Amino acid sequence: MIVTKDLTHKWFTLFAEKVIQEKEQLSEYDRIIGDGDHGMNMARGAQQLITLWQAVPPVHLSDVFKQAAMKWISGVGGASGPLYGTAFLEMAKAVGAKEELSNDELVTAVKAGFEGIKKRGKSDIGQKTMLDLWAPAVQDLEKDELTMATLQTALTKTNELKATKGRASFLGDRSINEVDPGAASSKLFFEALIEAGEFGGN
Amino acid sequence: MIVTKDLTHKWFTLFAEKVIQEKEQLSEYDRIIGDGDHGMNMARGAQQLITLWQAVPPVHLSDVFKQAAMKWISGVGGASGPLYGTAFLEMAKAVGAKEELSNDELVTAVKAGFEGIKKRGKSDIGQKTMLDLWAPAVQDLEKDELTMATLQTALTKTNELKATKGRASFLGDRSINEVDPGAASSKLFFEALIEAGEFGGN
Amino acid sequence: MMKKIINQPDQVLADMLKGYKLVHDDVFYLEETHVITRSHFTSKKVGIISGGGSGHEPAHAGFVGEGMLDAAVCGHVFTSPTPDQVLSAIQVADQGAGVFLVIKNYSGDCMNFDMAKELAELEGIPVDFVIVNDDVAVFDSSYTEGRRGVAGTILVHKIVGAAAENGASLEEIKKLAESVVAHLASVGVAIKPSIVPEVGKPGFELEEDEMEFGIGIHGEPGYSREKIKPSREIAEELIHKIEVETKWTTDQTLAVLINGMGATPLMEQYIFAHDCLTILQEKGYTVQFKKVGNYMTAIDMAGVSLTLLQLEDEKWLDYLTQSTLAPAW
Amino acid sequence: MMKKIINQPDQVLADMLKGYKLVHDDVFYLEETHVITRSHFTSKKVGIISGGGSGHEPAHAGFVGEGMLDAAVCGHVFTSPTPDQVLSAIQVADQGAGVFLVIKNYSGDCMNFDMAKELAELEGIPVDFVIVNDDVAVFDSSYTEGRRGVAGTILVHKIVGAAAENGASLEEIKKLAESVVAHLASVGVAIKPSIVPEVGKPGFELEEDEMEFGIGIHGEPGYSREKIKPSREIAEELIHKIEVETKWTTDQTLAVLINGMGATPLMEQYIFAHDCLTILQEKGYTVQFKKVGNYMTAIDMAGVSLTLLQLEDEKWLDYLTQSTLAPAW
Ligand SMILES: Nc1ncnc2c1ncn2[C@@H]1O[C@H](COP(=O)(O)OP(=O)(O)O)[C@@H](O)[C@H]1O
Ligand SMILES: Nc1ncnc2c1ncn2[C@@H]1O[C@H](COP(=O)(O)OP(=O)(O)O)[C@@H](O)[C@H]1O
Ligand SMILES: [Mg+2]
Ligand SMILES: [Mg+2]
Ligand SMILES: [Mg+2]
Ligand SMILES: [Mg+2]
Repeated sequence: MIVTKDLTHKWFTLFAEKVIQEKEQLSEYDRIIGDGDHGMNMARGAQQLITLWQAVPPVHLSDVFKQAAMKWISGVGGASGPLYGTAFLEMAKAVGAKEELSNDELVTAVKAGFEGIKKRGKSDIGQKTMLDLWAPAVQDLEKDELTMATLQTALTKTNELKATKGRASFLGDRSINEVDPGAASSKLFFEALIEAGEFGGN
Repeated sequence: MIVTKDLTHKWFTLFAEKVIQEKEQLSEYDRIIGDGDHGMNMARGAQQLITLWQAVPPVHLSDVFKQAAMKWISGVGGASGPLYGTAFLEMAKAVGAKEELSNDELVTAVKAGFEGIKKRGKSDIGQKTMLDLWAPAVQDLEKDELTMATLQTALTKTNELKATKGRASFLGDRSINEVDPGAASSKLFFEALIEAGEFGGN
Repeated sequence: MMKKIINQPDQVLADMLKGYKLVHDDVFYLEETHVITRSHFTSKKVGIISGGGSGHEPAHAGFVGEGMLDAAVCGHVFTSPTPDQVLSAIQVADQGAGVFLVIKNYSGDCMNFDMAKELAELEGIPVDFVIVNDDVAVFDSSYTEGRRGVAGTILVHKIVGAAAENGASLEEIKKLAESVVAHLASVGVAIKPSIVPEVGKPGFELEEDEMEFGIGIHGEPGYSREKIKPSREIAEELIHKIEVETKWTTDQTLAVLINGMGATPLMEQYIFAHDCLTILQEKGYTVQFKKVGNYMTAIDMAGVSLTLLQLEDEKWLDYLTQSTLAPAW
Repeated sequence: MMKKIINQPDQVLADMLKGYKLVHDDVFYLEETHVITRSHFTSKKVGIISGGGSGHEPAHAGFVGEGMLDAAVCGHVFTSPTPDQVLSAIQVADQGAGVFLVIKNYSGDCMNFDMAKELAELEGIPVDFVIVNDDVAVFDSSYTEGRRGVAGTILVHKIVGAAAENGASLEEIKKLAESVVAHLASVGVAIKPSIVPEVGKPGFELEEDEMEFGIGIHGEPGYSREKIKPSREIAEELIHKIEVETKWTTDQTLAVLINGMGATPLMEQYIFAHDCLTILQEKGYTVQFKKVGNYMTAIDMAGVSLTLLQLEDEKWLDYLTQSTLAPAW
């Protein structure tokens, strides 16, 4: 798979659309183990990104990541704003001036995003956060095995964890078997990549 | 019927006991067309009177009225405190130094109480207040026809009125067919008289 | 079921006032008569007293302090205090220049305060009073008790309190208070009823999607029950109601008090304030004084009230803005 | 169903702050970034900024004013503001002596304020901060986010606000704030959950006879759910919890803040205050400062929180009692 600006643009557009569509569901997950705003937060960033791109589409590949980063950092707030924002910013940095990415380069960029979340969130895998969706997604992407099914498996495994980071950590054991909203929105992010990849050429 | 101090003491004691027993019901009537405190208010005065008389029973006939007046005026508050208190005070004044009352003298005293309420409340019959119970009770007493049945009739007629005085007046037409709490407690007052009269000699 | 942070329901009054005294070092609490007074009085000043049933916190104890009240007489919940209670406040508040009573127009309050006035006069204390009847929700006619006294009472406290502090005589205060009351109008709305602790259930019921315009601060019925509306429409209706009832023209200069009923978060109060102030401005009124918060509540009722005062006299604005030590102002 | 006096649920933040600005003439409202600032700054003073998600009114905008905050950054309901929002507050509050951020310990707040700090430093503005984590309900370990910041934050605002007004340097304020936070403990209880306007249903459910100890100000779960208890027992439990978690001895001198959660009537707050202050006295503590009211709410949650601050340094009491123009203090 060659990752072009168009594919990336499509990826993030699909992601934004999915977030808006799943807004209520994401907030409902968050209502159960957090404070009920994850869908609203993510949809704010998503809507701003769509609005921006309707007016001025991204020109360069790195613009996609950079503009998404800016919208999440300055338009979202909460925990998810800086986390996604940092991930996208690190991805933009990893991409640099390139206008096309090989599969390996894509993996490198996504890994950079993953590391960005860890650093910003002072967190790691196993804490029932978005990281527990990103980590297996990166691995599957590396092995070219990323599918809707493997994403679902990753989410299911995350559900089984006990939260030790973010608001859900206050629930302790009661967080077990609940869906982490950030993991659920991250699943949408990688689903969008798969969908964009299929249509955009492989 | 010769009204002695003992009979009067019994009358007011029975009244106080009835009020305490019917406290919840009186408040419930008031909750529907007022502010829900009539039972509590009346019971406060009643309890204080019983407590006083357990320690020091009344000596003279007029003490009964005077002491009840003081308890209602200084212990009850709301609208019913000054109204009952004034009624009892006017009755004490009408009785003066007498130690026994003929039926006519009793009627004169109760009428004085009734006039006291009217003056204090700037109110009159037909406004769905305690006055609409007192007025027919005074008449029946005059004709020696005061019975549990005539009291019930008086209350039923009061229920049919529209309130134009007191808190219930704010309900307008919605007050029709509801029980006026002050009329209900006044019914207890005259019931107590009947009961005290039967037992205390006739 | 009733859910409250209390101990014995019949002890709420004493428990609350003992708490008030523990928190505020500069008041006295007369336990016998449930009166809260200043601990230091301004000498030769007319004493200003307010009171009534409890359940309207911070009214009235929270307004005791230099520049406002000298004493607050606290009845049981939603029950007027007795003449004895009021008298004990009068005795303490009298500093030789007489005492002025701010009474809300409820038959119980009027009768009990009036009896107290008679008793005080027998003791040689000059007493005068005003009856506040700002609630335009009530049709003012001989067929009702007349308009109720609600949140506008707080503005009366402030204005007469400041005037008294500045040395006004009992007669001057009486005139001032009556003029303020004549230019005062309030109306409220409830979205959830209140529960009197000793009663244990709501004073009235509202459906999940209903609100009631014109509700009283003891849950007295209002003039219209409707489906819940946006804040802006509620503001329009309340302003409209006041305009219809007062027949004021829009060239007025106003003081505006937006009052929370007890369980309404400040978020909603400020949203509602935004709508009220915007509409008043659009209509051409000049607003020179504004205040938002819980001042005259109805225990745990959810809702708001709007009070408008025509600033007839320039001094009124000075009195409203003059400093006070009352903690709840 | 949700019953609120609002307009569009997604517009509550802007509507509320526009209302705040209309009511309070002495603030600016930066509409773009939802920041409320003083309209007049004390020159060369360290700027004090607080903020976080909205829904905690009067926190934080109500504490903007001489003697407390210079600016409040208001996020969406229960959502931390973004770095841009915080940065705009920093830029306005900087009077040449640097800016100090009071941050409540939530991952979102910490990350967003930290990013803003980095951005401000790039612009040459010295920025320091304190993270308030007074909620002892949370087990403080590496397995959680650590203790949350709750009502004690208001005391931090007051103390550092007064110190800044008195000319303390950024470094001194940092030291002061950290020391205050180290001597601060709070814990809350809820009897009714709150409803975020955009969510439209309660963040958690409580049975008709249940209460939850240790609840967070966004409805985060507490440490124990029990049948509703009398105020006195609630007070005993909260004091006990603080004692267990802090291991303070009873020879302390304390400041006490009793905070209503938004829908709790003042009547209950004063009853609860009476119980808390009585128990503290019985145990031998000396209480030198007391405050009761709605300061750090959770929209329309019913409940209270208790905050105790050890008055380690005499100056802290002066700072607490020094006058301020912030309307909500
Ligand atoms: N420190 C962290 N590291 C990684 N992910 C985190 C961290 N804190 C929170 N998250 C993620 O953020 C999600 C919550 O986002 P959101 O609801 O938008 O923010 P908030 O918790 O501030 O309301 C969680 O479901 C979790 O996946
Ligand atoms: N002006 C009045 N004249 C005669 N009776 C009155 C008047 N006002 C009220 N009442 C009576 O008082 C009763 C209410 O008493 P209560 O509930 O104790 O006082 P409140 O109305 O102050 O709560 C009414 O049911 C009515 O019978
Ligand atoms: Mg959230
Ligand atoms: Mg009543
Ligand atoms: Mg009453
Ligand atoms: Mg949030």
